[in-house]
Amino acid sequence: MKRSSHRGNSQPRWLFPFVVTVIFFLSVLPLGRLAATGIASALQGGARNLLSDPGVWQAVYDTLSTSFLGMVAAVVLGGGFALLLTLFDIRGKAMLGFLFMLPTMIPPQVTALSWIGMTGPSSTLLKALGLAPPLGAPQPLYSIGGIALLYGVQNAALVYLSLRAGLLALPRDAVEAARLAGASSWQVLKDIILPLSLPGLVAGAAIAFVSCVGNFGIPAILGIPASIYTLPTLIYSKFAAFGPGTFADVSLLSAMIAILSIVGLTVEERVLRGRDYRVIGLSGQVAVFRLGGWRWLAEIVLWSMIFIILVMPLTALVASSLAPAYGVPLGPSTATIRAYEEILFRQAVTRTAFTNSITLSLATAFGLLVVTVLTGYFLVRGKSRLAPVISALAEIPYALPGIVLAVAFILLFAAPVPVIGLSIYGTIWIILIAYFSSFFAVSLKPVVSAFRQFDPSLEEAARLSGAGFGRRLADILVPLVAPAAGASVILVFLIACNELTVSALLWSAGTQTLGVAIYNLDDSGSFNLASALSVLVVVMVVAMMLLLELLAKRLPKGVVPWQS
Amino acid sequence: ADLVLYTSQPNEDAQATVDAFKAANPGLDVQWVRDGTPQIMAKLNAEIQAGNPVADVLLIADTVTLERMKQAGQLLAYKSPEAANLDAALYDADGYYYSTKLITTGIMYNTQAAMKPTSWADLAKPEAKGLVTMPSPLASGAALIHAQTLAGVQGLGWDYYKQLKANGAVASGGNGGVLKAVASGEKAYGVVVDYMPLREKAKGAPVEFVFPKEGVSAVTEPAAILASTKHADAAKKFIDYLLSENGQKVAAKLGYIPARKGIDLPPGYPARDQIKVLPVNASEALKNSEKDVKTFADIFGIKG
Amino acid sequence: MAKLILNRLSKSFETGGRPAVDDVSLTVREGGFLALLGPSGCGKTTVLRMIAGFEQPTDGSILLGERVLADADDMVPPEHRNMAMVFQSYALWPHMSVAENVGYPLKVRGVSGDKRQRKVKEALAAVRLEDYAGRRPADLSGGQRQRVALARCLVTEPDVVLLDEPLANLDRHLRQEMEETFREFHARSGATMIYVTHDQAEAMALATDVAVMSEGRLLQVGTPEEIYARPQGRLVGGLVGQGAILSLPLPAGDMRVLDWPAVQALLASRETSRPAADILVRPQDVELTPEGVAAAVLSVLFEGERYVLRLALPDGQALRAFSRRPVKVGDTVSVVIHSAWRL
Amino acid sequence: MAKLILNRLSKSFETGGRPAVDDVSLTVREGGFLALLGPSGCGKTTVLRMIAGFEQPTDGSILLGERVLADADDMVPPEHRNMAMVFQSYALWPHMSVAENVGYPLKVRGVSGDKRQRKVKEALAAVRLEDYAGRRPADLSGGQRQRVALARCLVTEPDVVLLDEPLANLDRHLRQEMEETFREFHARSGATMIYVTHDQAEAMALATDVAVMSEGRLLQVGTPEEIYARPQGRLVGGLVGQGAILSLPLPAGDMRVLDWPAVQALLASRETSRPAADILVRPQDVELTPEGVAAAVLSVLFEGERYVLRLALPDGQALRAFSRRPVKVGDTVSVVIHSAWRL
Ligand SMILES: Nc1ncnc2c1ncn2[C@@H]1O[C@H](COP(=O)(O)OP(=O)(O)OP(=O)(O)O)[C@@H](O)[C@H]1O
Ligand SMILES: Nc1ncnc2c1ncn2[C@@H]1O[C@H](COP(=O)(O)OP(=O)(O)OP(=O)(O)O)[C@@H](O)[C@H]1O
Ligand SMILES: [Mg+2]
Ligand SMILES: [Mg+2]
Repeated sequence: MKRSSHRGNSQPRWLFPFVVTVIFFLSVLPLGRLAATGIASALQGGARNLLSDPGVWQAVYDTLSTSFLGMVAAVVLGGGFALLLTLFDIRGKAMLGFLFMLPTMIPPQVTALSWIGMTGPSSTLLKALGLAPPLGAPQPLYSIGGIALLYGVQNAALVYLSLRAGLLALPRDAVEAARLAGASSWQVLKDIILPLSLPGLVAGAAIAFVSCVGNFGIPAILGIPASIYTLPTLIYSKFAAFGPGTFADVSLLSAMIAILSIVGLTVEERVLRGRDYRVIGLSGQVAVFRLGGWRWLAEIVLWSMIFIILVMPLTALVASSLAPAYGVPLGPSTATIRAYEEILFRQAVTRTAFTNSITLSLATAFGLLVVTVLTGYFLVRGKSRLAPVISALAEIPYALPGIVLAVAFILLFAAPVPVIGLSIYGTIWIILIAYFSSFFAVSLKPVVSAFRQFDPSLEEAARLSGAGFGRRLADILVPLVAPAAGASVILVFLIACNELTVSALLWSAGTQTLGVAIYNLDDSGSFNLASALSVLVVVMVVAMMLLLELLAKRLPKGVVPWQS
Repeated sequence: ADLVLYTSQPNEDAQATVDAFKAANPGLDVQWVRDGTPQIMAKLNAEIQAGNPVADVLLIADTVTLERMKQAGQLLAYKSPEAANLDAALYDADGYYYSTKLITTGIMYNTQAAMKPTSWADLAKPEAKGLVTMPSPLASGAALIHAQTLAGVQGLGWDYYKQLKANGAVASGGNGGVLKAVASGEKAYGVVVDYMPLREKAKGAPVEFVFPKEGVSAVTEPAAILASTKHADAAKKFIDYLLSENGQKVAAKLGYIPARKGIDLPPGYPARDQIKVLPVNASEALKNSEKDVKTFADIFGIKG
Repeated sequence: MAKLILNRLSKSFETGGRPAVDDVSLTVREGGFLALLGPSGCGKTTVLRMIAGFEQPTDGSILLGERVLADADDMVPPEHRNMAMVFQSYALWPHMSVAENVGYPLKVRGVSGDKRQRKVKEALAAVRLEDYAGRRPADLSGGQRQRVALARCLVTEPDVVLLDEPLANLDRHLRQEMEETFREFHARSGATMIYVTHDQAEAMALATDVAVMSEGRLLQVGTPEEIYARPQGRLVGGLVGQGAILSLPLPAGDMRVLDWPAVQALLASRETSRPAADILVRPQDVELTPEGVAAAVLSVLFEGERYVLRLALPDGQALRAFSRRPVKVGDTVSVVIHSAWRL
Repeated sequence: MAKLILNRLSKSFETGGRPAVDDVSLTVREGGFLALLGPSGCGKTTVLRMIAGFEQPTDGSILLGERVLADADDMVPPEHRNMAMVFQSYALWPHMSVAENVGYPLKVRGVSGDKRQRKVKEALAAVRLEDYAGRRPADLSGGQRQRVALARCLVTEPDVVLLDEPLANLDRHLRQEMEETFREFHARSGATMIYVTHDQAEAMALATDVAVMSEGRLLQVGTPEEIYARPQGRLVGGLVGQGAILSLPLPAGDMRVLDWPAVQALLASRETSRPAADILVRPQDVELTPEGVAAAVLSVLFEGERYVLRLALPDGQALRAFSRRPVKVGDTVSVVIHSAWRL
């Protein structure tokens, strides 16, 4: 390997050791530690014969089916938005794109609850229409389909951002050539646009799939009432009844999740293999199709989607933050802003949580960007035989439920780090490292797919100009993968801001995150406080996105995902 | 910190408890971590695995978990002088854990519901078909104890649960979910711990809570000291304080039934002697817990 | 098929001040072969892109026969125009093999199976790329990519063929073959062809009509012979042929073709009162013979077939000439201008 | 600076059977100007890419003076070679403006402020793009993009300049200007230049040495005059100049330049026993005069300056000739071959 760095290979000598070190610390070490404990506890505690339990296999099946359907839903929703907003002459693109990002910000359990509320007997909407089902009517969302649907809503932004970055790299003349060849819009889409932006689409789909595999909030609320268990909810119930065999069981279940996500990754590799996506020559302009008479219809569909996936849950959230107690009908006489007063002025935890979450999310998003640009470059340019292994290792932590990853990090860091003797347990650093590990895949995917579409001669020209690796990175590579880099930063930020299950186990006094604060409030029955805090989080994110909007002119083209 | 507390009490309650303790013992720096029982146990066990448990005192919902830890040698025995004021059933004879309050499980219903239940048996009636929800023993310690308790009652037993299942009852999640489901009208009846609907009702939610006439099950939110503690003295003080008159008044003020005799019940509860608490044996319960969970899960078709 | 009419066509981009195409009116007769000549950046590609339907004119209209293809408000989408184009940037699809690239227009038209394979094979054979059918465009050389683009353009039976510098990256042999291919294709299909090139010899050799543009405006349209022999104005004169333009006193009468005696008279005259005229002198009309006027050799370039000389007349004006023998820079030679053209 | 040595250089790609570059040995003397000629796909770009350091040779080595730049095991990375290149595909950075593109090599070298601005301005002026400094490459025409690439290449003081068909998309006027720019740059900087082109006239006019490649192999290296006047072998003969190659009986003796009597004798001889030789006849050596041999006119192409005729000798062999006057296809003309070259 050392030789290859001399070999006119464009990567510097330190890149390979760097990538290996990163992967070692963010993935191999925690996973290995978890496996070690699992094996040890299986040996002494006499692991129950987990694998012979048909319930486990049912859970594997349900995990696969919900995740697959959820991925399909996310691809349809996110892919549809990305295509329509990037390639067609839709009006109000910026607004639509902006709003489409927001549902990722609403915690999955909130989304789930608001959907249940919307479709249930107390739905104000349905009541107004006279369609409200009778008290106790079966809830259609308590099903595989319901789980998948909400997975789709939750993860659509992942697909949207990833595909959008791919579409922006599309050379305009390739589309024009196809149209002139006589291809209808549909054929152009099928034969040219989708194949060429396939890396972005597949990356988005894969990350959505992996995200569904590891999701806990949605199946916990929608699955358990219908006796549908996915591997993460199963793991949670193992933790609830903590026994001697728990670590062994959890390791085994985690290994199954890891296998599922590797299966997903292998499918992705298969799809992308043996093809060429390197854009030849210049891209820098995106083709725009005219929708003509269809434009109205498309706009109506887009706005109704926004209404369903954003406005309705958000309204439910705001409503419950204004209600004095759960189930009290909301009206001008009952509405109260007491919850906001409480959150803003009395709860000390609010400020801590905001500070922590914003710091953690920003640090993770930008810190990971540095790591993933280097890793992505290595994976695409390196032609290393280790590349598939490294991609798989990067992927697994994100697929594991947060609680498992957190346990792995506690196992690693509860005792002071050997040699240095430093203890990071209980500090914010352990959460940061765990975030790096968990969101590595989210950050990596869009960047890797952008590198796949990169015309190598652009980098060559920079090398010949005398630019060393660092220089090229800053001046050429990063600006050219800017849409993907922007997607990566924004996705990680949004997800980390909301994150609950990793930090739930890792926080301690003073290091609460927003997710933890909201969960704790909610879990202890202060639903209106939890809702109020969630609303404030959404408001904060909107404010930050607006700030980004102001900066947009100074940023490379395409970074801000709702700008075209 | 001088003392680290791991608890599954609600946030505000944990804060109030710790604040009151600190007021009584100025100069002691107490840190507390609050999370659901599964999370707290996962965290604690991972720490024990890594050889460095951080917690000194544990204050969690059910005795069963503590009984298991006692048997694993993870707890420290301490004979608290305050124990004399507690019913003998409410603490471990060897001093490994002490109950701090009683949290009973009864029935809540939405005020729109047609039938007003008064007994457990009412939930199996046709009027309640498809309208009952309850927490799952897989997610809630209290729910497990509740199931084990009812299973041992003459005339109810596991058959009662089979009737409930046949009547379309669902079991899922924790008590919070039940509360929401009933308060929002998604379900009409719920099996739930007492303080939640009582608090919500006080805030104006359209719910009622009843103590069924057969009696209620109770968890006792016990506290225990970890064997690995480096702050045994402070921990002992904490246990003493929880059981002391002042400590118990705090619990009552928060809306719980205090464990200590002679303290008034919080408003909204009937008199103490009107609440019939059904008995349960912790070590028996522990021995059977896996079997019982499985029985319950089989009846309700829950996997795992 | 019908004639292609550009009617006062204009196009301005958001960036950049002067319009890229400015009030161009032009008719290409049915089955015509028009070469579009002009300096870099004059708007040739933009005209083609408007004809193909990729850019909307900001003013004017494009008609194919009676059918309005585009005006400032409305346009027929490219996929309904039945045209084919070789893009200056080739616009190959990197995810398809060479054969798939070439076969795509057929696929879209529903041609399938054997027939498609046969046609693709023929097209690849015509551009000498039979052996490369399975390659990806990224693994081809520049000229090979251009040839794939060519094959893709000629594989169907389009009504209008747009060629944007289609031979720029090919060597002379291939160019000649490809020119032959165009000629055959044109004769066989009867398609209207518009050919953008910077190579005048190519333009003259292929086209039935030549249009010369500069800075977005159309300067002159005519047959190759006419454009070459009778260029209108300084710009066209400078663009077509390698001629030098001399500024000499306006010759008497309205004679435009000047022979040696006439030129000699003008060169000799010292009348500064007469207004100056632009006189185009092409190098092949300049002969190095002892009985001419003296000129200093400024530079000598070997071009294989001959040497190209840059000469300075006594009054400093530059002239270009060919010579079969090398001449030394700085020498003085004597030249005769057999023919010149008043612009 | 020092001489650039290619030593038995070879390169095979994973795809495709025959090596793209096959055992090429070549020395470009210090400050030399080498033109690389050859048909499309013969390996020219690959040679440049190896010199620049983008491709590793599969065999052989590249030396700059004493320093080994690359062999099959090791190579100096491009950023340490101080070379500059115009890419066949331009490789402009779409996210930078024209001025930023051009200024980037300076920026990397730490040139900043006024000095950089001035140099960028000069470079842009040299390619006539002063007014386009603020544009994005995507908003330029093809030729303008090529000129940006040129300006970027010439803005620094590289040791070696690699030009891959740098003028392919420019019109004749600009080409002449740019050729002049190259010549000046070469004289001023003393850089070693390697120039890939398909245009022989350009190659001959610019270079001090010409190398001809075909199918990955080097066929001949020499001064332009030598390559033109004394091509070695059928391949070079066919590539350089527009000559036709006749197959005639081997002339007696080892004479290589044949005059009309000699050619006439060969044409007339019917001896099939003598082995055949390849005789190169260039069109400018074919004169249409009544006293020659008869030839049928196969095709006539107008090229502006003159007509290019394809003729068939009585035995069917093809010949090319120029004519200032149009000739009708199918006519029989009589030609004299003033000079020919035995390959
Ligand atoms: N990346 C690659 N993989 C495989 N084969 C390649 C690759 N690049 C070039 N080739 C092949 O190598 C041969 C030489 O290519 P090269 O680009 O050097 O040709 P060239 O002389 O520059 O041609 P042109 O004048 O058409 O640009 C060609 O046959 C080409 O198909
Ligand atoms: N997308 C664009 N935005 C702004 N200006 C443009 C755009 N495309 C082209 N131009 C400008 O319009 C003018 C005409 O461009 P066009 O591409 O038609 O030139 P061209 O005649 O094809 O030149 P070349 O021979 O160099 O290819 C140029 O000055 C160019 O800079
Ligand atoms: Mg152009
Ligand atoms: Mg090339």
